[in-house]
Amino acid sequence: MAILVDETTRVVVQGITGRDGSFHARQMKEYGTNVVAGVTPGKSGAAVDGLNAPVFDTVRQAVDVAGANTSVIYVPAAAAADAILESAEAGLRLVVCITEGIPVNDMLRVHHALAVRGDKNFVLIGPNCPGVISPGKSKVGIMPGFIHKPGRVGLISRSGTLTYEIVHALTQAGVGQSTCIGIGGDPVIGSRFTDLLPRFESDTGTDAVVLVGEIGGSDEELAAAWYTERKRRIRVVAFIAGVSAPPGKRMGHAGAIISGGKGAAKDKIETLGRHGIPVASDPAQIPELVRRAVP
Amino acid sequence: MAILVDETTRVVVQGITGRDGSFHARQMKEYGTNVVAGVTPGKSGAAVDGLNAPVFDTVRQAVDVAGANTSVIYVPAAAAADAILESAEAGLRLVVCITEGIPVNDMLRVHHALAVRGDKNFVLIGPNCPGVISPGKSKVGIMPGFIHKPGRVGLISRSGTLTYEIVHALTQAGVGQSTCIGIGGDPVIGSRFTDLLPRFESDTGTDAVVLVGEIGGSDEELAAAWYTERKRRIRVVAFIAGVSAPPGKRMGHAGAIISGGKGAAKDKIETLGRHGIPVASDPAQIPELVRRAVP
Amino acid sequence: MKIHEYQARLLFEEAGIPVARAIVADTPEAARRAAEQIGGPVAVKAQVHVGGRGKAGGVKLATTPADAGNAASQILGMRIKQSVVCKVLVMEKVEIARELYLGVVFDRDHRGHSVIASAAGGVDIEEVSAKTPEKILKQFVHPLVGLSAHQARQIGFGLGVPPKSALEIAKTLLALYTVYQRTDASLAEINPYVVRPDSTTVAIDAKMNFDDNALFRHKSIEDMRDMGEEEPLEIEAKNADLAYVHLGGDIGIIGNGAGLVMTTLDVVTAAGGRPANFLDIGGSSSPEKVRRALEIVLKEKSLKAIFLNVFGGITRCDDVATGLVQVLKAVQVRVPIIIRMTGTNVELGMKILNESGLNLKTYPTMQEAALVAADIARSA
Amino acid sequence: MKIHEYQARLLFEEAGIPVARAIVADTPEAARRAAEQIGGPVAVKAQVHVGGRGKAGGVKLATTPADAGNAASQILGMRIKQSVVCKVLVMEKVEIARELYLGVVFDRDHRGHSVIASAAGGVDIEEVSAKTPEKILKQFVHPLVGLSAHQARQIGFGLGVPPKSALEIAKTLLALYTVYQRTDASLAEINPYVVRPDSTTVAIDAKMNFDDNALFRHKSIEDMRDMGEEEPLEIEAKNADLAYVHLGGDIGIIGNGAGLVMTTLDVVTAAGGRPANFLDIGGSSSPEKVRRALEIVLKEKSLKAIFLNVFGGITRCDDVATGLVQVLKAVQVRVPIIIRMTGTNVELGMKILNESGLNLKTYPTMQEAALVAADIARSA
Repeated sequence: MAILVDETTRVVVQGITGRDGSFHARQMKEYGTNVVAGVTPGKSGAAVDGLNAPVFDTVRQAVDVAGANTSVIYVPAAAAADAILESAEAGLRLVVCITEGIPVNDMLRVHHALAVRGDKNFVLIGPNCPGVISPGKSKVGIMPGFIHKPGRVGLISRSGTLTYEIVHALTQAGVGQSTCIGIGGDPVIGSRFTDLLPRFESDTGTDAVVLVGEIGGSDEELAAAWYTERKRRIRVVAFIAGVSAPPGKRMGHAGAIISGGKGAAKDKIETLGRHGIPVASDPAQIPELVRRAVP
Repeated sequence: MAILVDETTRVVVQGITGRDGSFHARQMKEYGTNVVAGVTPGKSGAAVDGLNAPVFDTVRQAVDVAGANTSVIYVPAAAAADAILESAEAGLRLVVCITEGIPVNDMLRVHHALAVRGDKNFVLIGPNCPGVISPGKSKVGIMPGFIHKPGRVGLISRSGTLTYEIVHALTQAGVGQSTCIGIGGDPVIGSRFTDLLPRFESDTGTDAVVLVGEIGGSDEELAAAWYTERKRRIRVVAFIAGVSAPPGKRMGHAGAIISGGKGAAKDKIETLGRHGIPVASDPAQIPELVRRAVP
Repeated sequence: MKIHEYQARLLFEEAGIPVARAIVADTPEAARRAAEQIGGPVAVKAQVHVGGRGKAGGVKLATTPADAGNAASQILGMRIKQSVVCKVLVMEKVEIARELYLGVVFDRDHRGHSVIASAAGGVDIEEVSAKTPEKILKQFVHPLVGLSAHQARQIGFGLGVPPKSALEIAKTLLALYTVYQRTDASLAEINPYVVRPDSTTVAIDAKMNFDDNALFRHKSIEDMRDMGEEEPLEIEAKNADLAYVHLGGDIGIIGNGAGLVMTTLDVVTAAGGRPANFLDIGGSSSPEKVRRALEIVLKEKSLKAIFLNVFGGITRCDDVATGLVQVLKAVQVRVPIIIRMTGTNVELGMKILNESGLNLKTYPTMQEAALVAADIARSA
Repeated sequence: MKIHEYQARLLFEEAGIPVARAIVADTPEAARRAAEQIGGPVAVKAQVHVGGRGKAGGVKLATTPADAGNAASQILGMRIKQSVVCKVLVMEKVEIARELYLGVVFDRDHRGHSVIASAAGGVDIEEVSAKTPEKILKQFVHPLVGLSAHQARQIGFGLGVPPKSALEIAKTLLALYTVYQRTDASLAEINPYVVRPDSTTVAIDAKMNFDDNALFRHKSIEDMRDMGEEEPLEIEAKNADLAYVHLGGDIGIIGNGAGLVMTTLDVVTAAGGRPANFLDIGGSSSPEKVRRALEIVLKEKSLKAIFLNVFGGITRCDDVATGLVQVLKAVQVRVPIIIRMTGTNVELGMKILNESGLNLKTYPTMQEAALVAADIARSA
């Protein structure tokens, strides 16, 4: 079992004719993902090396003609917010936005435009994230597929490459994953820890979830509150990046900034601990914490 | 019985220090309405001739200090849309906006801002309307109170003075009213026929409702559809103004314009008739139609 | 409020929409020079607010500057429906591969706006909508969210034009919506919007209407008003803050509230009378407003009677009576005035009328008064 | 991105916010002339991005133009935290009845913006918020709806100032939100905003921060960037589209992805090493980017080792290896490079490193590599 993506996932790649879009479309296809179409406005009919998926001008065409049900976005930052809304309007249920550097106001518009649409079944992952993978089933994103291994541990991460680090550690320790989701580190993201934890809670194929947080915001605190709000079936363990980060400096991610005394790593670690969520002091510890949580 | 306003209605008058605001505040008070406060930003503490209601800078204060639960708005067109939102934010359940000449875009902002707030119990009547009266109980608006008479017929009207004409005719024929509502003739209004008909349907004090429509839009058609959607307890009769109006010309009300072949009086009359709603050819016929509908 | 093509064109150009080269001219000589400056064949187009100028001979093609001057001399001064042509727009001849319709309109039913396009441009959009609705592409615009680029592309790529044109059209639609929104317009329209043989695109017409209630915040738009295009009495009424529509009959109608005045027209018409006008003195009416209303109606040339129908709400009957008495004492009124008045302060109003020393007759109901008015007009 | 008070002041003034009269000066003589032009007593204020300039002696009052010149000569060239003062703002002395705080900030938790005000202005708002939260007034702004006039009045009338001042404050807040929104700002702040004894109001400070990701659409804001205020290596990195933060230790850190680099810092710190910097080469990294990253880190003066930590995702290990080999062949690198690389195209990357002829050592885990790096730095 898995959440968000599986064998039924049919992917349209927005920005498929770009360098990153075409590369990762091929990577996804190689992993076994059903890449059914690509979209680049004005380039319909174009051929993309190594792919036989048709290219369309609009996502609507990719849905109507190729039966896409999921989108992954590699378009430049200035056009990415619009690409998200395009996929939502075209009726897709899941949109994974890889693009980084989207202005905050653009994402606020997306967030509230989606709220106005009011489709509760629509899920946005990202932006500025590595995407979603259900190992052995489907990979929608940019993570290196070979580090994953099918299994019963879920993962939700605000970080990109750090996620791979932790997945790699899990796999090497023989701990497989149900679904791994990079939710992105931007200040305004589509899905937060608390939007996804209930899905894992309902997924009988998942026993435990690893949360990978970082400095900034209060999503980790909200996740901790969710965990103890009532009795949960799944176990949760965590890692928080940025313990040694100086306050006030922006560390790459727009979200990774500590300001006004809020969002420091040590506060997050303390809160998680208080709610019974073990926190690793080093990514390499995660497999051990998972083993202890789900013996 | 009545809908929207009754003896529990506690009115704050927005724009109370203006010529129309102060005049109609006194008229309402004379009718017996609980006028508990006024608001004019920057004029808190001002005295208004003939009223002992305190004047505040904000509606919030009128709610907190004077216990207002309903607002009536007489502020100039450029500030009226904001006044509506102020009352909604202050927690009022009913706002009656008398002001005419509000730009369409301002009302679109109000409409969608209210939708974003999502308070299903909030009711806006108007703008550009005479207001709401439950005869003998409470008058929130500018209609001449003395033409009304308590009774069991409701009235919803897009017109202003035409409403008085019809109420006058009802009263002279001995037909009293439960609640009379002028919803206004602008293209974007807070409550339409179909928003208010269900309230009358649930009000055991109302047996029949008079709809007073006019050219433009398709609210009358929607009301007709509502009427036959299922079996209704209340009877409905109607009058439509503008049979002799030439197309394309704006007749005072922003809404009273026929364009693109839509919204002509004869089409509305035809549709209402088809749904079993008798339509008077002259306002003076209305009392007779009501008598026939509710023998 | 409406503006001319040459004015809308400027707004479109400022917004970044590609428009055909054109120069406005108000004399044949200016038109000739304009054609010279543009070079090559041109179209000379009458600048009037009413539609159907093409069929009326208000658009002529000219191959030389001299031709353009001749065309302008034929068009200038021409009457198209109620408008007299005072200006022409001299426009480069554009090579046409496809003619499209692009527009943004207020969408009352959806409480927002709609962007509309059609592959059948150059003809009346309402006709297209009625006959071949499948040719109309539409995107609803939520007022708080605005038009999204993907919606504009959805239309661009839906028109069956080359990709380059589709992307240009999408850009034009975004600009069109921006100028529509920024100016509180109720309509912004380009018909036709042309795809050239090389797939570039260009607007060769421009139309905008505006929300009268919002003009107070758009001084530069308000300044574009062409008084020559409006009924003089309607202008005078607007200046007095009155809603006036000239209708052409012989019974002057004054009332308060659009619905009441409309119904008065209906009742007078049903009684066999012919209303000269629609005049709504509005909600909050001062004596001054009533006085101006009467003065304006008295200017209707074929006037035989005036029907004053007032039901007092926010309008106070004493104000109406005061204004009425003022004007009747100041001006010699040549036609009978039929009065029907009731509502707020009616006793005060009646008292003012009775004590005025003017022999003013009042009637209790609209129907009675309408019959009297129709009778007087018929027998006058 | 941050800008100076004198720059934010201009944006506020354009937006219609009343600001105190002031002239910017970069020499004592210019400051003297500015004071002369303003007339009367003035404040001479250091223009630096860092806070706390008052306590550091960066603000001086002057009663005569000569005094102002002297004050400027003391302030110009002064170092306040890491900033050197290059400009002062000479500002009229404003009579103060009340000092308020007004601000607009991005509100992450509510996914919108917040307008904040406090009756206790002139002091650090975070201190007020911590000690006397009841003194903070706040209105949430829905991004699609915008700030409403009534919300601004709610704050204005909540501050306990005269009605005239309250209405002026409301107007200022609306203008402040407009300029904040229009420029994609993340902060717009006036501290203090002053109520004069006659109840008129005026801004005597101005602060704005902007969303770096949105600067591409605000050229005029981008042009306000003061390179003198930024770490030179951070500027160089930004130009190469890299995220760089100078930290001051001796182990250069390069990695891909903010979380991974942050964790690398954490792991190196835990291993007893001191990171010289944070350098994220980002997602889609070309060989050129890796080359630039290495060049920048090599400019860190106290550098004793470089730790390159790459986990390939959208970043491809072959690209990283290619960049690395390029720079190592072109430049004499004076410190050891500790490499840890895995993920997308790792075999290809390793092959490039091995076939480069450069003796490059790689480690399988972050922890191992960090220990080696810390060790080298310690013993160097």
